[in-house]
Amino acid sequence: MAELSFREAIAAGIAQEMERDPMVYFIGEDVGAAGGVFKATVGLFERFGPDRVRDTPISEQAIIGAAMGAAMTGLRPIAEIMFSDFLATCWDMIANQVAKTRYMTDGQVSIPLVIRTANGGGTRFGAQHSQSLENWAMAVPGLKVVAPSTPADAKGLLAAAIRDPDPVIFFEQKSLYGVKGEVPDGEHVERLGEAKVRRDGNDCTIVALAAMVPKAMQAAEQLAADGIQATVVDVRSLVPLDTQTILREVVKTGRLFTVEENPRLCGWGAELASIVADECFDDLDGPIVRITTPHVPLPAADVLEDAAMPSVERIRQTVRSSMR
Amino acid sequence: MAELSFREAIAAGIAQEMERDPMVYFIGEDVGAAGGVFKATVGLFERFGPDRVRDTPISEQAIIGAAMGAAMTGLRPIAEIMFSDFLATCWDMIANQVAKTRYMTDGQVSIPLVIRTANGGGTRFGAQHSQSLENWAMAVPGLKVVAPSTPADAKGLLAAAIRDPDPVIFFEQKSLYGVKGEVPDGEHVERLGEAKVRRDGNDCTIVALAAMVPKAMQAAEQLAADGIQATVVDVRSLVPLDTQTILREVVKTGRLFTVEENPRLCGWGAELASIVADECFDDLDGPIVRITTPHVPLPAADVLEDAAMPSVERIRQTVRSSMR
Amino acid sequence: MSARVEKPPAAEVDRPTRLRLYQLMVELRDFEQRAYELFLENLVRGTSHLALGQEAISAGYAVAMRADDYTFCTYRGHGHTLARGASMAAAMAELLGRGNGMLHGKGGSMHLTDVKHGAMGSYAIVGAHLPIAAGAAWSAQVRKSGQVAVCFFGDGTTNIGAFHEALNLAVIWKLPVVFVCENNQYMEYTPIRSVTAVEHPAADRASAYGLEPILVDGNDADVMYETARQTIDTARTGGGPSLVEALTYRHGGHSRADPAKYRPDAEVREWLSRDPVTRYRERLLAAGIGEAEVNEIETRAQQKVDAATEEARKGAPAAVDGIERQVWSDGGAAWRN
Amino acid sequence: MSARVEKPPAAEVDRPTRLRLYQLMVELRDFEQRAYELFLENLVRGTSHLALGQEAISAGYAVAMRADDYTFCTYRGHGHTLARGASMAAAMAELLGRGNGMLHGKGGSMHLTDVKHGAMGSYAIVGAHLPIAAGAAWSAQVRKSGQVAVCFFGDGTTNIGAFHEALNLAVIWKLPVVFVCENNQYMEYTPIRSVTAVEHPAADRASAYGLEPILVDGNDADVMYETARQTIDTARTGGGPSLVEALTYRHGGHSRADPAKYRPDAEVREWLSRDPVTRYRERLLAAGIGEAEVNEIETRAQQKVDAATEEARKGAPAAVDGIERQVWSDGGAAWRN
Ligand SMILES: Cc1ncc(C[n+]2csc(CCOP(=O)(O)OP(=O)(O)O)c2C)c(N)n1
Ligand SMILES: Cc1ncc(C[n+]2csc(CCOP(=O)(O)OP(=O)(O)O)c2C)c(N)n1
Ligand SMILES: [Mg+2]
Ligand SMILES: [Mg+2]
Repeated sequence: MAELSFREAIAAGIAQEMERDPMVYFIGEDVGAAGGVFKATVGLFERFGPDRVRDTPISEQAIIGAAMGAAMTGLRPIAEIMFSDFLATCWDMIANQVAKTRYMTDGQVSIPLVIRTANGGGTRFGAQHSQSLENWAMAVPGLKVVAPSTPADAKGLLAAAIRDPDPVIFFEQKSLYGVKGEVPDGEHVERLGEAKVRRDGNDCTIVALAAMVPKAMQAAEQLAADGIQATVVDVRSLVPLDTQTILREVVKTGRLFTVEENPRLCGWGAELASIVADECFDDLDGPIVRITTPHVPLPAADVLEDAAMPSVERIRQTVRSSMR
Repeated sequence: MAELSFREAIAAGIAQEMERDPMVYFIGEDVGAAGGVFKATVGLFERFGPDRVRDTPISEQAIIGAAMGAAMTGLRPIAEIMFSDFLATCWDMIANQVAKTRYMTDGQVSIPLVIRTANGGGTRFGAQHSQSLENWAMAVPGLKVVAPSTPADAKGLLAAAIRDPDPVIFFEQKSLYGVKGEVPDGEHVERLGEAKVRRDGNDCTIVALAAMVPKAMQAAEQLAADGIQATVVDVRSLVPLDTQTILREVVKTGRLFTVEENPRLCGWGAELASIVADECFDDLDGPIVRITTPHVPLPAADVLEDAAMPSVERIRQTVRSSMR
Repeated sequence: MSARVEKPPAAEVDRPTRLRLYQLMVELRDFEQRAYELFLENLVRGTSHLALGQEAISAGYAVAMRADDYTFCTYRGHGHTLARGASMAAAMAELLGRGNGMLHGKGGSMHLTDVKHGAMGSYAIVGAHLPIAAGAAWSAQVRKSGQVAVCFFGDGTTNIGAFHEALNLAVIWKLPVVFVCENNQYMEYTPIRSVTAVEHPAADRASAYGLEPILVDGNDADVMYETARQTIDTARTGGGPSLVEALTYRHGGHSRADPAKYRPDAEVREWLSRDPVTRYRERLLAAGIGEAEVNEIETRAQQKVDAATEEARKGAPAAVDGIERQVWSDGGAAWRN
Repeated sequence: MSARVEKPPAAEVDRPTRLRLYQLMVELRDFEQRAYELFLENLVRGTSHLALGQEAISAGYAVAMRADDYTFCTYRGHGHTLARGASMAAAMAELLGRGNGMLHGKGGSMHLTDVKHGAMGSYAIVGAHLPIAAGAAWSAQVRKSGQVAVCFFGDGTTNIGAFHEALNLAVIWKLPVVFVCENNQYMEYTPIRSVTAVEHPAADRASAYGLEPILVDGNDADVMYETARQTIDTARTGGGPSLVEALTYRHGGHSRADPAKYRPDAEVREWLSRDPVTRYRERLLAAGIGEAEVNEIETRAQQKVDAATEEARKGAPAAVDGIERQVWSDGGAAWRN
């Protein structure tokens, strides 16, 4: 096991797969000599050369379109969209073309494509560079959606996404890039569609994603001091969604809390709540409660951003008052 | 009261407001002499002239951008995006610019802008021309989201949207354009943010939107024959959302069903389910059940499309078996 | 500052190629006409966009392409797809929403695709397929396969952002892709000149990407064939992309719902007099090809369309269990366990 | 096929205008330098993008604009916003995330806006504000207000779709808008020439919209002022839009995180020797303006920045109750009852 930062783990995951499969190509803005504006792909250009690691113009539609056309015809491209907010500038390519073409042609084409993007807030970038948009992707049939919370998963899930024969939107939470953690040595590949129980407790289930996982974990530790033992589930993959693991934990504990970085409306937690309210109705001992950013664009100033996003304290308070 | 088709009611709503307020302008592709490809704006060009009813190039980003810039500086533009699927081609303009600029500037600008768009399936147009995308808009803080189900509401809610000082995404369900109904004579303006109880029953609450409302109504009639009395709530406006009306009906009946044309994941019904599962937990007598299109792109052939979308029969069966 | 239409090619197109071009044009013409008849019979379920009058472009390019080259086209793509060798019966059945359709009813008229024949898809959102075609060309380039991607689109498409992004990318990466703008003078119902800053929406913009303007008579199959040969050759030999503007006209409305009343009679008459099919027929006869041979081509085309129609009509409605198939490469549609 | 840089204007710019230009440039320079120092003190909370070296463009245009004209700019927009008359203290406070900030902390450095002074916003997604500026110009046109919209953006922005759509729309509607490309040679870290099909990303594309290429020295305040006067005049008098490419250079990195190591030393030296502020200082002296007068301008600018900094630093952190304010025009953020 080596200790890597989340950003190093991303680079390691890409390197592992580019080494293994010569059809893996990587394109994006400033990803070449610059190593990416988040320095999450440092070293790839030097190692794999300007043909396989390629700078693009500021042309998000062309980036995704080119990656799609290449994926349909034999390559396994990785396309970087620098901030997830910019997915909006190429949303037609993603939601209408990448996601639907296999289905519309009844399987004539496969699109083994990974779209990596830096997601979320906490970095004081303001409303146009801080959104948590995993629910945009989740709402589109034909896209797989992954968001790791640890360096090990960053590497292992990214490798799995690259090997997956279908399009995967891979959300890298900006606030996690500097986080360090153990990453298995040698080849490391996880499976898409498996949630992970990060903490086991019998009183309630807290389901979280990406940067909200460490916050949920901290809150759970504090809740233990309050006498509440919480299970924490790291969703990891929104599509495919590991409902079995989640439902099992909810049945066990009788209570569900979601912790979502996204603004409230139509977040992934809403979908999860609706599944649970249908399929575990008789097992629930109390309301399903969602902890989210309020339904506003994210403000820029540090104090505002911190107050808007779910905090350890807010998670703890919400769970505690709801469990009373 | 005059009997108008849904498409005539749209034109009547726009005409009423253009007559009243000289700052209302209308732009879009083929909206001029052609009267729109759905013929929902016939007569406006002749009546208000080529300055106020203007054809654009196929440049969705420019359409929305221009409308936003104009809205910030004194006009009250109506911009048509021909099919809601094409919202994806200008999603940055809508989700990142139109929705956020007021907030980011802490209220320095208002954006009184209506984006009208033809939404939904049932017309055999295939996966890139048939999506129900109201949840895309609902997920973005800063957008109001309206979707009428009757000609009267088409006129009255559209007029309200035009008068509203904030951006409204106005979804016109394609499958409703030909539907006829009574529309009040003279000036007709509804209020945004009010749901409407279309049918009253004590056994369960069915909440539906746009083209799903008449289907829910028919299903409710049939369910009455099965001995189940359903309340049917027409949401009309997703943002602002009339939770009071909906929660009241759910509390009264103890059961909630949603009927959504969108593919399953992160539909508006998910949000609603999560609100109810939190705030009405103790009033629920059974699971919350969502009736949606499966989470697939919509297929083109008539038999496939009909089988994919929620039908009267599927609503009836789902409610009946769940109420047993 | 406006591009000029190029003269017909100096070199004569050889006789077998000419016969092939004519055969293809007649087949595409007959197919579209049949599609229209079936629509009047209320058998075509969804919308459809016919390319009647634009056959010289699809035929010219298809004949010049290598079997493994890629075609990307629009909702007005019956001709481009068939010209690559796709099954006419499967195409017709797709229009009718039948289970024996090319996409088993899941795509419809606007999305005909036959990857086996290099027909990489018909895309229904204006402009989207230009970057995708560039991507296929990028793939061919790095795989060193020698394949070329040809991307067809309309005049109206030149005003959308994706056009601009795709052209720039293709040039800087020197991709083996040919962009062919079929300038049929109209978007849906709006004349292109009323919403475009230059006279020739594609040719007058070539220089913005460092390309030569190429403006050709899209109703002349010889011209189109020669243009295709040259631009494909440039792409295949590492010379990078071309942007071609082919002047043409659609004989009917934009889609099945459109009677095309917005077009001046004189304009329609003028363009009908330049019908690529009748013009080419005359040229063949003038070049000494016997009337019998020409007639036979026409008869065979009719028979082919008849047979395809019959086969399509025999198909059962699309199978409902297809709805939850082929979202993913495992053949299924599961989003959860 | 490449545009040529135009000569400096024949007519001399008058003395009061020159003093005003110099004053503005010095103020913007000092503001940016102070912002950088505060960043090193760890007081600037978010990111920030300085326009050090690009002052002649913002000053030249701002001086030529009417008080009610509209400015649209990017995340690199401190200078453009201040040049219109916005409060320096409020701008500085916004960078520090204070409650007395221009947007009360809700926008941050990338979104400075002061509508009262015609500064209609700083937009942080590349290309988005070009269509928005066209829209403001459309509004001015139909309201017959005589206002002009000026829209500033970088070289990298010319490759995104919104650029293309905005230019075409502005031309066909003959809108009173001026598009000013500040070609500082780089996107974030990538040289623009490595990803652009033409040498001059804006000027070489003007003809694609039926416009004249205008390529000017963006480090010469007189040139920029004259260019501004002419293009704004064209717009105001019904002559429609212009597309200007101003050649310039940023002295520092793309954003606060960037040491700009990717730029060749010689290139940096060459451009520093063409610093618009020192160059203009010399020109003023050569034109007979006394050193004392010039010094006084500089001193006043420093004082202004000092005062603004002091005021900004006195501000309390942004008030948390602002989070749920001003989503809607009623001042609130309610999405439900
Ligand atoms: C982004 C987008 N906007 C609008 C449409 C609706 N639409 C379909 S075809 C068409 C006209 C296209 O004109 P052109 O590119 O000239 O192609 P043609 O139909 O003439 O072949 C329009 C506006 C669309 N499909 N996609
Ligand atoms: C659509 C989009 N893509 C990428 C970015 C990230 N980004 C911010 S600034 C920038 C470079 C812009 O270069 P240019 O237009 O030359 O402006 P400059 O920064 O040089 O002033 C990039 C790529 C963005 N903000 N928006
Ligand atoms: Mg056309
Ligand atoms: Mg630049």
